[in-house]
Amino acid sequence: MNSAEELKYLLPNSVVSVGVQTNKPQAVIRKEDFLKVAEKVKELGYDNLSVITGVDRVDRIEVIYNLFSYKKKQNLALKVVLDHRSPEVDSVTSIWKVADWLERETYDLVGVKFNGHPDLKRILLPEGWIGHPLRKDYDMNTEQFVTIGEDGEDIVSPDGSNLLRRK
Amino acid sequence: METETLLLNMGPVHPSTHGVLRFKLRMDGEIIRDCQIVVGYLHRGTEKFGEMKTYLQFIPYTDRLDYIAAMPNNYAYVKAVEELAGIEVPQRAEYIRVLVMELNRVINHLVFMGSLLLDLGASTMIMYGFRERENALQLYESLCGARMTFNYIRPGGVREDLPDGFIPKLNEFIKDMEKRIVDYEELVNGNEIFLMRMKNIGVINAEEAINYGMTGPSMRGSGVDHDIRKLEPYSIYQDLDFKACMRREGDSYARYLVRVDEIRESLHILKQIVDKLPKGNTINQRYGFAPNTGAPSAVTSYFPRIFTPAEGEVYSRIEAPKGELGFFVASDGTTKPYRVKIRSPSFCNLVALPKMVLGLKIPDLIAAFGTIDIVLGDVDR
Amino acid sequence: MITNPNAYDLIIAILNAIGVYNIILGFFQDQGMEYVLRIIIVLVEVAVVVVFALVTVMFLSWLERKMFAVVQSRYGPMVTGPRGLFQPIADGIKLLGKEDIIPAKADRWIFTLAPFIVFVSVLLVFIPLPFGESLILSDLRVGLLYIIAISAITPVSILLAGWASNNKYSLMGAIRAVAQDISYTIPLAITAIAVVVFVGSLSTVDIVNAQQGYWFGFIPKWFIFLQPLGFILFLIACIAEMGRIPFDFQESEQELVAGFFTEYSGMKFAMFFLAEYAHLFAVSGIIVTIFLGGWTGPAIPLIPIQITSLIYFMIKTYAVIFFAMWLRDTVPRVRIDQLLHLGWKIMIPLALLNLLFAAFLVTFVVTAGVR
Amino acid sequence: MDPVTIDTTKIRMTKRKPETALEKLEDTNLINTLLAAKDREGFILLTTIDQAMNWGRLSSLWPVTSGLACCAIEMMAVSMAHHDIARFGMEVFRASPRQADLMFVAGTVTKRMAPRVKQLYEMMSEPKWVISVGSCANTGGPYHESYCVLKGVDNIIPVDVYIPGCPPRPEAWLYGIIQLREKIKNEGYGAKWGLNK
Amino acid sequence: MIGIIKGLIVTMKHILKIGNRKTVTVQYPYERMKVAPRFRGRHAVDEDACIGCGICETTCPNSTITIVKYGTRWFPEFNLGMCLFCGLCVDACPMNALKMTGDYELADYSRESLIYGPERILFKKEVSK
Repeated sequence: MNSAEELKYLLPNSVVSVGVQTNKPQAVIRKEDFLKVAEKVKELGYDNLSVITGVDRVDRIEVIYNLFSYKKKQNLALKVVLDHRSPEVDSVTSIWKVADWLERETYDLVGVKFNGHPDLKRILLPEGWIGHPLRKDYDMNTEQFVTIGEDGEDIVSPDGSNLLRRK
Repeated sequence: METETLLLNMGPVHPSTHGVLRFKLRMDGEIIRDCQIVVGYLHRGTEKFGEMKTYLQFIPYTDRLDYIAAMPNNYAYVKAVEELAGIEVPQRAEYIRVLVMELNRVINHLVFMGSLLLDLGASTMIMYGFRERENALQLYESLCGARMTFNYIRPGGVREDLPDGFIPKLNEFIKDMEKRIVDYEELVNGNEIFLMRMKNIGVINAEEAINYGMTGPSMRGSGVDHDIRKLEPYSIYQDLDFKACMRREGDSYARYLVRVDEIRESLHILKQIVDKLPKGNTINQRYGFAPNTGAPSAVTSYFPRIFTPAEGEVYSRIEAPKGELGFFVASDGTTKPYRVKIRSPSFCNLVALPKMVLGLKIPDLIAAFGTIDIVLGDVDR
Repeated sequence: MITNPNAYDLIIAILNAIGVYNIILGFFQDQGMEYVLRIIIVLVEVAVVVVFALVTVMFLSWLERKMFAVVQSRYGPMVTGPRGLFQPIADGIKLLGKEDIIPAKADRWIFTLAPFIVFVSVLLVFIPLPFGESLILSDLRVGLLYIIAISAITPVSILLAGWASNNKYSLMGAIRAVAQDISYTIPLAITAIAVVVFVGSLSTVDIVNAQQGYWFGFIPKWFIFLQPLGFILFLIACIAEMGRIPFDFQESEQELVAGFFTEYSGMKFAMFFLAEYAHLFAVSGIIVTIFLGGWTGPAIPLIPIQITSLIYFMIKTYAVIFFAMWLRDTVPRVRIDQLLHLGWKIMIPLALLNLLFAAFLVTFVVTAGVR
Repeated sequence: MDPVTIDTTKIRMTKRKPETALEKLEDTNLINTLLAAKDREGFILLTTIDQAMNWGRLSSLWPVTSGLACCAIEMMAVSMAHHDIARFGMEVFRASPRQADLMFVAGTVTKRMAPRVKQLYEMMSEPKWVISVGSCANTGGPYHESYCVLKGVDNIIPVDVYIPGCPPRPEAWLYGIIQLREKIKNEGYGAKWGLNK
Repeated sequence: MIGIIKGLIVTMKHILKIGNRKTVTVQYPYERMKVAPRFRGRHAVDEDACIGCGICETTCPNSTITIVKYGTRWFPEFNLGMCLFCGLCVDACPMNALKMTGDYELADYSRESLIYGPERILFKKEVSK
């Protein structure tokens, strides 16, 4: 029995299906129960959250959590399928501290909202950037420029006249 | 006594931020009361390029993530693609891959030692580190034609075989390095001022280190004996004799020592590879992408123009010099990946920094930050 | 009381030797303006010292860069002039032509004044510094006290510079510099007093004269042998006073960008730059004077003692400078609180102990007939 | 590594237009810089002073410590033992832009970094020069299709010399510096301030 | 104190150049390092072999290459200000016409001069008889 099947056995209602992510077991979780499952998974010894990936599948958004247990030396991938229009899922910051930045990054680039995150704001792009670049419908042709405001924070505007040099 | 706190903004252009990182510090005199890290000044949208370029065209972009040690980036991506498409790799190619990656680990740790000591104010070590690095870079240049951005590892093997005279030069380098490490240790390790600056600074215990997502040498400095090369041996690591270097103290000095040990360990691995290096192909002929050698008789076989792995997702990770480097690649059966996500070690290691430095002073922040060993290209991608 | 001969006397002696002094003196006496001659001679002395300081600073900056390069397996300046010897001149020319920026919110007057105060205060240290037998601008009877007092001006001007810049890094650099200087002036003074206990005079010339001769015929009577602990303390305190690695907090580049002169550009920055190297030379000279026998050394026949003494002084001073540069190339920087800890909790008690030891030596041994 | 030494005695004081890197370097030494005074318009004494000033400037270019990305590592390599930028008197990396004369834009200038690079440039005191290093700074390079990368640093600040490469070899870097020296040599005093064009 | 003295000894060994601690600087441009034969510098196109097929153009990750008309034939033009120097175009060339030389002295005063048209990159292969 691999780790995903074990999870299915323990939480039969929350785990929608069990599959594989190439060579790692993967469990698809109901998004309402995600926080509960995450706590259970932590109890099972999955102490390392490797990465959170958000994938825009056009009709839905998938968030994939790759976990690893240093105690059991086992891999586990959790997948949550979210609505494309308003993707929201519970934050796991309270369980794995590293999720803080990983969730912010997913929010920044894919636009997944994490409920319960202490400080959910953009991390790689400046605050006020329009659109989430890793969505498939992101318009690559719109130019956005950044200037520095009075307080040293970034201001995003489509007008770059006070930044660009007149040639 | 009531004192006013001072808001200090370090960066993004500051000598000791290793690039463009910004600390927002709230200071009580010299003591840090609050530390916020602002990243993203080097965000170049590499993950978007993963979707826009073909599998082959994306390889040069991976070079520019962790630009101090680019070879593991190459390899991690290629490994993900290989797992996705089920490509077999000839044995010689695997040996060469491990060889170049371990050499890169040596380079990375040399740069780490140098820049750490530079942050502490001693500028001689960085010169020595870069002096040896230059010798290694010459090896790389003769191997793949570039010094830092290699673009060398391909799905199914490596771009070119080792050039003539590579192995003797490598042996010379290893021999030279072993002598030089003694110099470094005498110059740095015992130095009382260095010890004063490093011991009991930026302490983080094992449990916290794991919870904060630290990996690689930074984590092994806290007494966690985990190395992906040992846990999930990839390539030929199960055939090699090496140990995961580990220290228990969890402070800056332990993290520093782990890296010094790793240089030794990498040299040990390099020596084994030189002994064991098998003969044969360096690329899987079916997927082969042998370069033009200029000779008219050279057999050129091409990477299939329409290289389409089956639909699927893969997360594959390796032990890069800075920690766990993973590539999540999702394919939808076309010539370009559907989604590429990079799990970069620097990004995750940086999360733990504010935890380490609260209540310490600015010089300690710089010392602790130096021992985490990040590269901004890797953080911001 | 007999005053020791100084450079003024030397110039008059030289003029006498050539045989022109009486003619010149007569000329000025005819006009009834004897004091003008005195002023002219003093101005000549000052000019010589200032030119000497500038040339030394240029040479030292070149030497430091070369030295740095040699330690690090490279060449250092090579292209500008033979072996890069014209490099400091090029730097000077360039800094002369740089734009002089005064930040909008800076305190304009203090910002401009601070570099001049630093530079002048460093030059003032040269006054009681004995370069050789009678090669001294003025043999102040309180020479050592004067040196310590004058060096205490530097932190004030650094504080002015840091405060006036209206920059957080400058201010922190300035505060650090002041804290550092205060905590190191005290052990510096106490160790110097230990030497004064032996000599019985604050005059630098007397201190050098007390170190002439040999014990047992071959050990020179330098105070470093009577006061090894004192020498080490004094050396550490001096390096801290100069603000060089491992104690360069005022400008610690990796922490505070450029410390108190972050906002300075052009010639004002050059003043700080000059002051730094002039200070290095002056302080090394003081160490040599107090502990390493000053200009004393075996006499060489046929060469006047003024010249040999100057050579001995230079050799010793450059040895100390070499050590300071060598140390700079090797060690990292300590932390500011560790520095203060070292200053207050270790060096001051040791300095007091050293003073006690000196007093003991003077009372029971030296008076018993060793000297 | 066995360096190939070139005989330098023959090339000194050549009259023809310098072409190789060595000739260009020789062309900017003290004597040749001062000799260029007679080729310039104006009173010979003033042009000589001008040229002396130019010599000072081209011999003592202090770069500002600002690395952005990959090229910054090569910038470190240039200043290290094997290539040793100090031979040109340029190892004095100033952390404070006020005291620097030269800015290497070494790496990708992202949209978020662009106003800071511009600010850094404006903080530097005149006369100042900019060398754009690597494909990213020249045109956006690998990332010129990206949503958050500026397409060439010359969109925001004037650039004097462009060095192609990704990242350029240290020698290419030094060649760029020699090109800049050549440019400064032929500048009139105050040309940067627009006094005499 | 002992640690510092050990460090001082190491630096003194470098000052005195004891052991294999000699000066390593290569004084470009007075002396040059040997460039590896595989070094990826400026491109060069074999005039006789190139057929102007445009495969290099499609292989290039970031549109450095455009095919332009030069004389009567079509050749690639390289915008080196944009080039990654990754070498994928060389690998892809079906005629072996493209190669990368060891020329790295490319710095120039304007962005336009970094566009290397056929007039600067064409070379004729010497026919060995």
